[in-house]
This record gives sequence, C-alpha cells and structure tokens, in this order.
Amino acid sequence: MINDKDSQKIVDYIQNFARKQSLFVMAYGTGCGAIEIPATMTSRYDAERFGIRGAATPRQADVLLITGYLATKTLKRVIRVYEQMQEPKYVIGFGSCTINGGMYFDSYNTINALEQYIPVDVYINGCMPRPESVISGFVKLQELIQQGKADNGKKYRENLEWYRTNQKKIIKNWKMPDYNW
Amino acid sequence: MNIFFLIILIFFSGAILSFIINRIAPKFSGITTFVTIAVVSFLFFTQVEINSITQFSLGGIQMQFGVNNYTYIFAILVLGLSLLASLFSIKYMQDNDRLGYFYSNFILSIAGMVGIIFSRDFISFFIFWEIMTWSSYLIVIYDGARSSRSGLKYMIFSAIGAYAMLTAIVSIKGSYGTFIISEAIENGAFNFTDHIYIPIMLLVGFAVKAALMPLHVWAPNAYSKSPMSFTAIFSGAMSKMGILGMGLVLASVYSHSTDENAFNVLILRQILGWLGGITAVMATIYALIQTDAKKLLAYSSVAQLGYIIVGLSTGTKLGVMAALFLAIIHAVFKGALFMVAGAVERQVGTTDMTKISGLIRKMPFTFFTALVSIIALAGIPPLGGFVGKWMLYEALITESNNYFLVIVIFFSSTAAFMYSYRFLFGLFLGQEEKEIEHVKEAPVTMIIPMVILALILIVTGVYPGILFEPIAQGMQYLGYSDVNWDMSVLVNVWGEESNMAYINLTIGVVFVVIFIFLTLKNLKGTRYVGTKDISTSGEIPTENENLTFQLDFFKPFQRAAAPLYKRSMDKIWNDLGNALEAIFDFTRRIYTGNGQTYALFVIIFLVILLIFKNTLFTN
Amino acid sequence: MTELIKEQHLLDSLTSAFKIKGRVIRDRRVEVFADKKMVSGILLFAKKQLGFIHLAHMTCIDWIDENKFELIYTIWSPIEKIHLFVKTKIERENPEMENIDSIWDQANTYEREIREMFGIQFPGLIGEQDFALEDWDEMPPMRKDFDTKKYALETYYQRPGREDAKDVRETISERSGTKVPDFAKKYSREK
Amino acid sequence: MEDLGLKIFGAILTTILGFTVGMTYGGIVRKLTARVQNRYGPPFYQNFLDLLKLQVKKTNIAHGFMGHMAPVWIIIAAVTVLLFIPILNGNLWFPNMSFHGDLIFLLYMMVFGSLGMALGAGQSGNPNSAIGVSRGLSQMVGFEIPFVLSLVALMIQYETTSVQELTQIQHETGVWNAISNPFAFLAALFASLGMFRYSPFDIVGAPAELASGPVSEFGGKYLGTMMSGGAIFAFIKLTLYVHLFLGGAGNPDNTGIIATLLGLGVLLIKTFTLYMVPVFYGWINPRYRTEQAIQYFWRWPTALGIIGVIWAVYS
Amino acid sequence: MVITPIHYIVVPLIAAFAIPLLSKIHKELFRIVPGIVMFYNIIISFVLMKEVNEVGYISEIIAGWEAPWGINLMITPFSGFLASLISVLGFLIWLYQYRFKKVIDVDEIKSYGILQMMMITGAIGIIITGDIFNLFVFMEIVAITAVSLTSFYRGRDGAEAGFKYLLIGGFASALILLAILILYTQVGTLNMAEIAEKMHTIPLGIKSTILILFIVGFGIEAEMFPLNGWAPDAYSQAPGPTSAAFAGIVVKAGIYGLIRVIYTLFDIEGAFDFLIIAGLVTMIIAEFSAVKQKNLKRMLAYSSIGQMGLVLIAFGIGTKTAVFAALFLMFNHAIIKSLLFMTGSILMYNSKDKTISSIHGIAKNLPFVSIMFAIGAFAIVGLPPFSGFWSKLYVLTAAADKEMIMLIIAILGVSIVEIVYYFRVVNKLYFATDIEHLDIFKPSNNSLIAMGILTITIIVIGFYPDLITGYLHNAADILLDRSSYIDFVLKANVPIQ
Repeated sequence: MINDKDSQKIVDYIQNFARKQSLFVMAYGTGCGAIEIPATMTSRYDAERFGIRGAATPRQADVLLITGYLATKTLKRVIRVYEQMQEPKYVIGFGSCTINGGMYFDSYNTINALEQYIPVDVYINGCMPRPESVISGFVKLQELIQQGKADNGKKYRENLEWYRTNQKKIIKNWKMPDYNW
Repeated sequence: MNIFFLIILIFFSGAILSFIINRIAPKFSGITTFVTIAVVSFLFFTQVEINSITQFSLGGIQMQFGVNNYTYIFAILVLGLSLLASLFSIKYMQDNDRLGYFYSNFILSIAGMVGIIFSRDFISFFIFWEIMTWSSYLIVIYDGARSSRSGLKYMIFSAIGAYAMLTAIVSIKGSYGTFIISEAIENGAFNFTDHIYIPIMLLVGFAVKAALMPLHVWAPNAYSKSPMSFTAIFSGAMSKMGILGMGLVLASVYSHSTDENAFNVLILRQILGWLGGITAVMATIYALIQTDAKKLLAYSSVAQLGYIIVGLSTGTKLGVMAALFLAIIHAVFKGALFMVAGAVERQVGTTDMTKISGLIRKMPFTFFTALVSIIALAGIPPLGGFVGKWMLYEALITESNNYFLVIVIFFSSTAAFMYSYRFLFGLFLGQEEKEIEHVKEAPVTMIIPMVILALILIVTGVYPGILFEPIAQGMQYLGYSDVNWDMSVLVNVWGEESNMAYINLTIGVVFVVIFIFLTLKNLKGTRYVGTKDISTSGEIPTENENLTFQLDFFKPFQRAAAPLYKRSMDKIWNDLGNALEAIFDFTRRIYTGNGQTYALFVIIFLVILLIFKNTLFTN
Repeated sequence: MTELIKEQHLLDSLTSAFKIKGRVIRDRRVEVFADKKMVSGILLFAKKQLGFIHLAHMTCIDWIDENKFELIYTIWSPIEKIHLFVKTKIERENPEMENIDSIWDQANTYEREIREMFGIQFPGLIGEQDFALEDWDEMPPMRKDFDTKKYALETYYQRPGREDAKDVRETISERSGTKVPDFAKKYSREK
Repeated sequence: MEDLGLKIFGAILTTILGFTVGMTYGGIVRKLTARVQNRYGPPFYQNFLDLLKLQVKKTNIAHGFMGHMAPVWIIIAAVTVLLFIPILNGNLWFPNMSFHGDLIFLLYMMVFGSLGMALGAGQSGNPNSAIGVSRGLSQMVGFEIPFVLSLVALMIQYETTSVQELTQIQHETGVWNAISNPFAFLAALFASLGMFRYSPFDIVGAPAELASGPVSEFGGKYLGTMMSGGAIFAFIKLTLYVHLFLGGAGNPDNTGIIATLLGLGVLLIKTFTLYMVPVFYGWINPRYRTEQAIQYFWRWPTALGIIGVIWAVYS
Repeated sequence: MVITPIHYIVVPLIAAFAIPLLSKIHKELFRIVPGIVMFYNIIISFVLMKEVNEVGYISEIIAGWEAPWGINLMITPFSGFLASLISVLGFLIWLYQYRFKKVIDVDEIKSYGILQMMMITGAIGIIITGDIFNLFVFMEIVAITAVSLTSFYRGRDGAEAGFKYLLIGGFASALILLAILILYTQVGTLNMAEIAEKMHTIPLGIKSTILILFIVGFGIEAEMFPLNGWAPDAYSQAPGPTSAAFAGIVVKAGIYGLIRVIYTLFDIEGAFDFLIIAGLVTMIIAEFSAVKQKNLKRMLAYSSIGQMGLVLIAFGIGTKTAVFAALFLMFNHAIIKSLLFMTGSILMYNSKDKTISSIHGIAKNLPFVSIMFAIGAFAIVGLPPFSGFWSKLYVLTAAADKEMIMLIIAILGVSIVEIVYYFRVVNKLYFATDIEHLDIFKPSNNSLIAMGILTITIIVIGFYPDLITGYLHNAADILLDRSSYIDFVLKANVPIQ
C-alpha cells in the first residue's frame, strides 16, 4: 500500500504540510540584518502564526537564515552549522549582501554569492528587507516546501564535490571535520 | 575437626600462604586468595548447619561458634562479595608491589568478617572484629605515605568504636555474668532499663563501622584511598558488620522494651533515626561536590548507610526488613560501583572526573555495570534499590510515624540523583578525551564479577522475594514474628501492595515497543556521529580541546545550599584533635627534664600524702 | 586663541621637555609631531607627569606618496579633559615600531590590529599572528597598494550583472552641487 | 485473556489520550501566550505539526547508544507512570493499574525519564547539555521538597499511599483535599511551578543562555519523541494533582459512555485550570538563577508543606 | 641435684667474682658466663615454679636462723612467677646483647655483663626474700647497678640521666630505710610474715605513715606518678638491652615491693583505692605525654610508665580476677615492652637524631625488626589476637565486676591515645620511603633469635592464653591469701622439736 503512488502522494502532502507549517529557524545573525529578526518575530509582525519559531541549535532547526554579509571567516562557521542541520533543511539568504555582496561587493573578505557555497532556497532582497518582505520570503519558502521543491540538503549532498571546491577556494586552511554523509 | 575451626584454619593458612607465595611467584598470590575464599565459601554453604552450636573455652572464657538465620544473611553477603572481589582483584592488583602484604591482609579481613558472623559470644566477636579492623587498616595504608593519615584516622575511630564496644561487653559480663550473646539478651542486658549505657555503647561501636554521623569522618578517605578491589568489600560488606550488630542490639532493645522505658526507647529511636537521616543528607551533599569518582562513591556509601540505619532505627517489621534488604542491595551495587571505579583506575590511571570523560565507547561493559548499579543506587524502579527505598518510606510513614524524617531521606535521595548522574557523566559520558584514546575494556576476570553483580541487581529488582526469604527468616530470629513476603509483591501495613513483576512487565513492554519504533524508524537516515561533532555556534573544537563540562558541576546547588556546607564534621573533629594535642603537649611539659624538679615532685607528693593520710587510709 | 590657555600650556610643557613641534588644533585637541624614537618617552611623560592616563586609540595611516606610515596615538586626560594626539611617521619598508603595551595594556589590541592590517611589526608583541582575519597570507589589506577590488574579483564569484558598479561619487557630487576633491579622485576605484 | 486484551486496549487508549491532551494544552498555551503578548499566535494544533515535522525528518543524528536510548527512557517513564495513575476514578476504559502502584513508585518513576534524558544529553558531549542537566537536577532537589511534604501530608491524613484510594476518599466524602488540607495543596501548587518549567523556572532549557539545554544535540525523531514524552508528562502531572487535591474525576459507580465522557470533561476542565497556574505565573516573571530558584522552593513552599504535614497530623 | 632458692643469689655472686678471673683464661668468657648464669636461673625458676605451684610455698632459711629471727627466702607462686619471668627475660636480654655491637664497642664491656647480671640478681632477690631489710639491700643492688648502666655511655646525656636516677633513687632508698626503721621500732622484727602478723598492733597514724613512706619509696621504682621523673631519661639514655631490662625487670621488682607491702604487710583500708587513683593518674599523664615525644625510646618509656599505671589499677581493684589480670598484664608488659625496646633500640641506632621522623620507611632495610616492632605495637595496645588483648580484657572484666564503668572508659580512652602514637610510628616505619638509609645498623642473629622468641610468645599466648592463665590464677589466689603466708612462715615452717 505504501508503494502505491496515490497513497504516497497523500503521505507526501501531509509530510510537506507539516514541514511547511512548522519552520524552526536558526537565525545566523551575521550582519546588520539580525536587527530585523526581532521585529519579525514579535507582536507587530508575529511570524509565529506561520509556525515559524526560533531554534537554538542547528540540530533542531529547519531553516538557516543568513542575515547579511558573510565574511570568509564567518562562512566557515555557516558551513559547519549548515552541515550540522538535519534534512530536510532550507536556507534563506537575507539581504543584498548574500545575493551579490551588496555594498561589500569589492571587499577583500566578504563573499558575494551565497549559493556558490551552500544551496539557497530563497533570497530576500533589500538592504535591509523589512519584516514584511521577510515574511513574504518565508511564505515563498513554504510554497516551495509544499510543492516538494525545497529540499536542498539532498542537492548539497549530491553536489558536495562542487560545493567543497568552492568553499575550499576561499577557506584556505580547511580544518573542518569530515562527516559520514 | 569442627567446621568452624577448619574455616578459621583455612583462612589463616591462606593468609600465610599468599604471603609466602608472593615471594616465590607474585602472580599466584591473588589466585591463592581467590581459591582460599572459594574453598571457605564452599565449606560454609555446604557444611555449616544453621543453629548448630560449638562450645569451647579459651583463656577461661566460655565461647560459642554457630550460625543463625540472621547472621546467615550476612554470611551470604560477605562470602559472595568477597569471592567476586577477590576474582576482580587478581588482575586489578597485578602490577602492584607488596602483593603478599595486601592479600594476606585481604584474607585476614574476610576471616574477621566470617568470624564475626559465626561468633555467638562477645569475646570471639570482639576478637574477630579487631582482626577485621587492623587488617583493613593495614590495607588502607597500603598505598603508602599518601594514605597514612587517612589510615590513622580510620584506626583511631575504629578504636573508639571498638573500645566503646568492649566497655559494653565487659559491663555485660560484670552485670549479667555472661559473654554469650543469646544468654546476655535473655538475662536482659538490652532491656534498656538499668545499664542503659550497655546497648548505647555497643551501638556506638557498631556505628563507627556503619559510618554513622558524627563518627563517619574516617570513611570517605579510607574508602577512597584503599585499593578498589578491597574497597568493594570494605564498603560493601565490612560496613554491614556494623549493621549486623546494630540490628541485633536494636531488635533486642525494641523487643524487650516495656512501658517504663518506652520513652527512653523512643528517644533512642528518634536520635538514631535523625542521626541516620542527617548522615544521609550531609554525606550526599558532600558527595555531589567531589571530583574524584572514588571519593564520590565513598561519600555515597556513607549516605546509603544512613538510610539503612534509619530503617533499623524504626524497629518496625517493614523498617528492619527495608534496612536488611538495603544492606544487601547496597553491598551489591556499591561493590559493583567500586569495581567500576577500580576498572577505570586500572585502565585509565586515574579516577579524577575532571580528567576523564567519554569512556562509554571504550568500556561498554563497565558502563553497563555502572549504569545498572547507579539506577539501583538512585532507587529508580525497576531495580532492587527501589524496593528497599519503597519499604523504607512505607515503614517511616505507615509504621513509625516519623514524617519529617521522610522528607530528610527524600531530600537526600533526590540529591543522590545528582551525584549518581555526576558519576556516570564524569567517567563515561561527554566528549572523548584525546589522552585516553588508547584505553581498552578491562580484562575478563574484572568484567565477570561486575556483570554478575549487575545481573543480581536486575533479578532482585524483579523478584525481590529471592532476598526476602532469607531476610524474613533472619528477622524471625530477631524476634519479628509473622514476616510476610512474596516473590514479587510488596505489601505495606495498610494492605496496599505493589507488584514488582507487573511493573517490570509494563516497563519491559513499553521499552521494547518504543525501542523498536525508534530504532527501525528511518533506520538509514540515522547517523551516529562522534562527540566532537556538536553544535558550538559554528566554532570547531580542536583535537585537544575537550568541552565537557566537568569542573564545579553543581556550583549553583552549592551556592543555594551554602549554609549546609558551612559546618563540616571534619572540622569539628580536627578542632577536638588540636585541643587534645594541646593537652598532650601540656602533660609532656610536666616532665621538665630537671632532676631538682623531680626531687621536688617526690617531696611534695610525700608531704601531701602525709597531710592527707588520715583521709586516705583508715583501719 | 586666548581661551585655549590650558591647551597652550600643555603644548608648551611638551615642547619644552622634548623639543618637538606641535599645535593646538582647537579646544581640547592638541597634537604633537614626534620622532619615532621619542614616542614612547613622550607617552610615558604624558602619562606619569601630565595625567594622560588613558590610551583612547591608536591607529595608522598609509601615506603612500611620502612612502611613510603615520602612527597616531590618542591619549586622554580626565583632569585636563584634553585629547592629545602623538603622531609619528615611519618608513614603509620593513616598518617597525616600538611596542608600548607595557605602558598601556590595551595597546596590545591596537598593535595587533595594526600589525595585521598594515604589516607594521612591534617587537615583543604578545598574541597570535591572526587577529581579525583568518588564514590571511596576502599583502596586509589596509595598505594603499593592496587592490581590494582586484582581489575580490579574482577570489570571489561575481554575480553577473554587477559589472556596472560604477564610481558614483561624480554623480552624487553633481547632484549635491559640490565638486569631488582632487585627492579623492586620485584614489578612485576606476583608474 | 479477555481481561488482558481489554487492558492492552485501555493502555493504548490512555496513552493516546494523555498524548493528545498534553500536546493540545501545550498548543493552547502557546496561543494564549501570543495573545497576552498582543500577537495572533500559532494555531492550537501547532504542536502536532511540529511533532509531525520532527518525526518525518529525513536524517537524524545520535551521539551514541545513550543518545539513542534517551527518548526511549522518557517514553517508558511517561507511559508507565500514565498507566499507573487513575485517569478516571474507577473507570474500566482506562486500565488504571494504580491498584498496584502508589505515590512513592510514581515519584521515583517520574525521575526515570529525567535520568534517561540526562544520560542522553551527557553523551552528546555538548557543554550546554551538561549545564542544563546540572541545573535541572538542582532544581529538582528544590521543588521535590515541598512536593513530597504535601504528598506526605496527604498520605498520613488518609493513611494510604495509593492515588486511587485518595481519589476515592475525596469522592466519598465530597471534600477536596485542597480544602481539607489547603497548606499541602499550596505547597504542591508552588512545587508545580518548578515542575512544569515555565518561566521563571525555565532554567533548564534557558533559551538564549544554554541553547536549549539538555536537548541541544537532539533533533528529528529523537526530539519529537522527547516532545511527546514531555506532553504525556504534563498530562500526568496535571492528572495526578487533580486526583490528589482537586477531587479527581469520574464516577466509579457509573462507567457508562456518557458518564465517562462527562468525567473526561471534568478532568479536562480541572487539569486545564490547574495548568494555567504555572503559565500565568510565568507570563509575569523573568527567569531566576538556579540558586534563586532552589532557594525559592526552600522558603515559603517548604514552610507551607511543613504546616501541611502538621495540619495532617493534628486534624 | 637439689635446687633451692638460694641458688638464685649464690650462683650469680660467685660468677660475678669469678668473671674477672675467668676472663684471663679466655676473653669471650666475659660475655658467655653471664649467659650461663642466666640460663641456670631459668632452670631454677622453672623447677621451683613447678614445685611451688603444687606446694604453695617454699621457704629457705639462710644461715641457720629460723624465721622470724633469721633471714628467709620465700617462694610463693607470685614470686615464683615473677622470678621465672625475670630469669627468662634476663636470658633473652643476654642473648640479645651478646655480640651487640653498640655494647661491645664500648670499653667498659667487662663491667657491663657483670652489672647486668647483678641487676637481675638484685631484682630476683627482691622478689624471693622474706625479710624486709634484705629486700632493701637487694633494692640497693638494683639501684646502684641500674644507675651505672644508665650512664654506661659516658656522654653528657647519659651522665645527666644517671644523676637524676641517682638522686631520685637516693630518695627511694632513704624513704624505704626510714619506713623499715619505724617499723622495726614498732614491731621489733624484720621478717615480713611476722610484721604482717603484728601489724594490727601498730596505731593507725604510724601505720599509715609507714605505708606512705613505703609507697613513695617503692613508687619511685614502680614509676608511679609523680615519682617517675627519672624514668624517661634513664630509659632513653641507657643502652638498648638495658632499657629492655628496665622495662621487663627493674620495674617489675618495684611493683613487687609495692604489692608485697600493701597486700601482705599491711591491712589498711584505702590503700587499694589509692592504688587505683595513683595508677589512673600515672597512666593518663604518661600516655598523654607519650604522644608528643619525638624520641622513640622516650616514647616507649612513657608508654611503659602508662602500662605500670594500668598494673597498679589492676592491683588496686584487688579482686581475684583483678590480681590475675594484673599478673597477666605484668607478664605481657614484660615480654612486649622488652621486645619493643629491643627492636626500638635497633631502630633508634639507625636514626641520626634519634627522632621518630628520621626512621621513615626503614622497614625496607630492616624487615624483620620492623615487623616485630609492629607486632609488639599491636600487642601492647591490646589488639587481638595478640597477648596484650587478653590482659587488657581481664583488667576490664575485673573492673566491670565491680561496676567501675568510668574506670573502664578511662582505660579504654587512654588505649586510644596509645593507638595514636604507636600507629603513627608503624605508619612511618612502613609507608614513607622518601628517605634513603645508607649504613644500616643490622641486628646480629642472636638478637634476632631473642626478639623472635618474644614475638612468637606474644602470638602464641595471644592465640592460646590458657598456657599461662592456670598458673596465674593460682598465683593470684595465693597472693590474696594473706593469713596463709603468715601461717606458713611462722607456724608450719617452725621445725618440730
């Protein structure tokens, strides 16, 4: 019965619904964007009504929220956090800096495109994006999840070679532990 | 030859033999010990008849040897534990010097305990008691200068206890004209009407071995400083000798108490109970701030003995049964735990919890033993420890109406979770230390005794009746008639019963269901990772970095309970010791070393005597 | 300038003691220009004798045209309420400066930063080579001759569409009706 | 055998009930908290969604055998305790093995889960977990004292250690223990503040301070299983309180379906009301430090408990 | 060959005069002859002891004058027991000191053996004489020899100790002589049995004065507090074998004098209570003082004083069990303390500054000596299964029979103090290996044999006290029977004409 396609569809639907409605966010407050998170979560915008709540550790989190520019030093930590998260896991790039470097595009220590290093599901534009746009970003992510298109953990695993090459290009002294994928 | 003399002979010749063998082939010293104890155990359990009496006389004193149902409980405990501990000891002590010294004292201390068990008169009881004491003292100082201070402390306190006991013994002889224990009881030595000091002195003597507050201060050091294979017996069995004596005395006192002395007995009961309770609490809170696993266990032993004494002090059927049950269970799990500490010490080289962590992968069997024993220690169902605690609470609430003592005991028992966890966590859990990567599981002869003890704990948890049977018979000897027990059902005075087997069945079913569910569910998706792979805000701990939280583990509790830590019995005894030293120094100065002064002394003495001659001497 | 008595007094006492030049910038701001070797003496004197007990800041400027680094020590006297700038210039080749963290402990932080960002060595400086950067093995990035844009283009993936990033200073200055100063043009990103 | 079948069925039913009610209460509390904070808040079934999501996570990480066993222990403790307390007084639908169990057993069995979790947390090697465990155990020593005092008061007042008996007595006399021994009830109520670990006693998880304390390294199915265990525990504690102090629920004389449903309704009302106490207290109090929390319990609640015991002895 | 008590005195005296002559024949005879004499003493003692145990009393009249006019030698089971104890110890001490390097090396070696032998002879004389003045004479012999032995090493300390002993011992002699004088003026006889018979005729005031003089006089020899100031110095300064002889022999003689006077001569109330109090104070002060001692032999000396206090207590209780216990205690103290002094001296000769702390971990170098010291320590504090336990037990039982509970507690409390200082030494012997011992002074084989015999005795008696208890019971019985002593001397022994 489980192999039955229709019932699998139903199961998928339910699973995706639960995933979509319950997003535990690991907010990696790298840059100035971190200040927008409290506004998003508290009374005025209340992201919890979408089932979005903070997670304290990457083990429990579903969504990795990168809020702002990523220095190469920080990127190392972000990669580790991302790898410690458990699938299905999603990444939201938040603010212009994660998209193209923003105002730091020519900085000697800031990466310019996040998806080169870890797979990103949704980018939220703006410098900084207001809570409305953050929530809209989350809603977009939820749509993707419901459609089953958002599982980038698998993508990361499958293209690990490529991501690693990119990561190692800028993190010269690669001392990360090896995971038993 | 009489079986009792044969046993003593075997023990003493075993002691001498192991001493000699060590000179020839140190390897076989431990095996000799094991064989000696095994032979004695075999003889004891096959040849000795319960309630048979052997009479003889030594130094003009009538003596009796014999075993009754009550002491038989302790015989099982002592011989069983000694057998396992001596097996454990073979490999544990392998690389040490002076094995002959160790093993001959080892055997002598066991001989002392077995002798105590089959002594039916006070003199042989005392003789064996002292043999046990000094042989164990010699083992405590086995470790050299480091432990000589704790050894001396142990010896002094033991002497205080032993001499208190001797005072009572000779007083019994003086007042009741016999040294035979049963006759003394019949003659009313423990009536608690006149010669109240006799039972009290005896209790003081036993209380020292049972590490009752305020006479416990020797115990933590002595337990932790002696070799672990001996401490397993030291804490497991030897402390129970104190319990044996206390049980005997208290049972006689209670069963002979009449209306006139009811109040006295009540006071005694309350004092003992509270002393036991305070012992339990204080030892517990000191246990949880220890960083050395051995010391933690030592304090824990003191605390557990506190429970047992509380149980004995109630004097009720359930209370005494709880105490005896706890005594056996405590011997089992504390024996196992000290063996665990010993195994860790041997394999790693230290038991300092701040230096060790993450041994679970290296020493799984040891961890299993530790886990089971700790569950029993904490009194968590379904293991044996719970049964004992259950009976203790029931006795306190339903039979002896000592409600606030319940709270004290419960506080201690809850705080015991803290140090129990600390022990498991400190040694076995947490991140793996880089320095102890080479560590392997302990040798088989060390694992076997530990695992046997763990299995005993599990079985007694499900079927406490196995232990209830001998205990009930022993209690009948003490004068408690109509002791009910069932294989797995606990009944309190109000008629309520708890079926341990039933509970265990439930737990087992739920366990299997959940375990299968968790294990099978997305089996492939489950990854086991190393303990270095933890979420540390993205930071990567280096190879040598150990993030395990070990120092000041219960600092907040320590702060909250700061008033409790202020008064330390050690300090009070130290002050007393210093005061005595001052007195000694003063008396020393009487001897000035000056001839004239001495001559003056003589003259003064003569003059004083002449002045007071009429008051001193009459016709 | 009559109201700047205490500033002038301070300057006088410094110049008379050390034979150095200096000036009063405005109220509560005094700067002196010292030789490399005199700096620690001046600082110690200011700390012990004049009450400048606080090292507020320490920084470096790369005067690439003069081929010099300028080190600026900002110290503060809570009694006089004056910021004193002690400035000194050192050669750009193999730059080396005296370590003053024995005078003020907090100088250690600044010195490590300057060492990392400008490559100025402070003999006897305690602390790891890495300060803010991690595994940096290029030219110290705050030097004027380090081309950060070139480095970024080479090292990081550049998202297409970002090439039109122009120097917008012209436009902004036109919009506000001012002119871009000459020195600014010199350091324009678009050579 | 028929009896056994019924029991198994009842056991499953009880577990489902406890689980559902516990989870729902948790959801409602989240909603209420949001409303108090002037937010819209998540739906009341949010907890179920969270749990489902955690259970359908594709990968899970365990740090070793004890890490794997920790949720098992919690569930064992939760389900066992649940089966040994009466859900409805004398109702056959719920297996109610409490004839055999008693309060002391329950007290210790509840710790079983905590210990399992602590061991699992310990094996993860995360310092936050260990600190959380240390705090949790310390706090437990704090609140157990007033709690046990109140229980002892009850036990000696009615000379029984069985929950079932206590409920039955209240049912027969019609006087709740909360009224017949108000001091013990108050002490227990204070203890419940610590037991539910809402603010100001949320020092174990301590968000923003310890990551999430002992569960820092647990995710996916492990976290989900722990959550369900926690939910059942919440229900257990509430039911236990209701049966001990608030007259229990259910009518042993009438075990028909309607009466059962009615009894359940009463149970839910009482438990929910009780649940609001720690929640309300939490809304208006910031987090204590550990030693403050312990000392909090050792002051007034303990005093109340002692008065309660004296009251029980002399009444 | 007929053995009579006179041999005790005659043989050593002859030997003492013969030794200087014999030594011309062969040098070694210096040392060997005293040993032969000692061994002969043992033979006499055992023969006499066996006999006296059956008969009750043996009397020997010297120079043909019958008692009460002449001097008679009296062997009772009590004195027979002490005499054999002293003989055996004397022989063992001789065995121990034979080839004892520290003694041999000194020039006065010739006098040493003679002095030692004469001291023992004097002690035996005290015990077997039946004449009070004769007793005084023997006392003087003991005192003089003891003083010269104390200052045997002619150092400053030895001389000082000898002087102290001489001073206090002079007091003792003077007081005893005074007492005898007064006694003679009152009863006109020096025979002890006759004195005892006529004692009731003396007025109480004079009687108690005499008693006090005797108590103080003998108390000095018996190390009663506060008359024992000489003892620690003398013990610690004397050569090792002599210290053992002091503990085992000299003190026993003093105690004998005291007991004979109080038990046989006088019939006064309160003397027993006085003994208890004096013994208690002696014991407590001495044991307390011992704790703080740094010199091992001084510590042993204080311990010895304390044990004597215990003996006094036991005699003071005065019941049959108590006297039996006291005798047992004397026996134990003699063998154990001798052993301790023998081993302790060897240990002390190995320490540079004569302190306990400087013999850390010497057990490695001197295993046998150390273990014998340890056994001695175990025995003296009364740990079973060593002999010391039994005597302590009997003392306590005797006290308990009279319901003297505080006394029991005091005795046992002091025993704890004893444990403290003895175990401190044992701890140090065995378990501190931080000091290297280079040139070790090792005991010769004959010393080891002597010590070994004592050790084995301790253990054997510990396991089987019945070996001697029977005899001791008999001795105690007869000691308590004052009238039979008088009757035997004055009536039964009068030749029938």
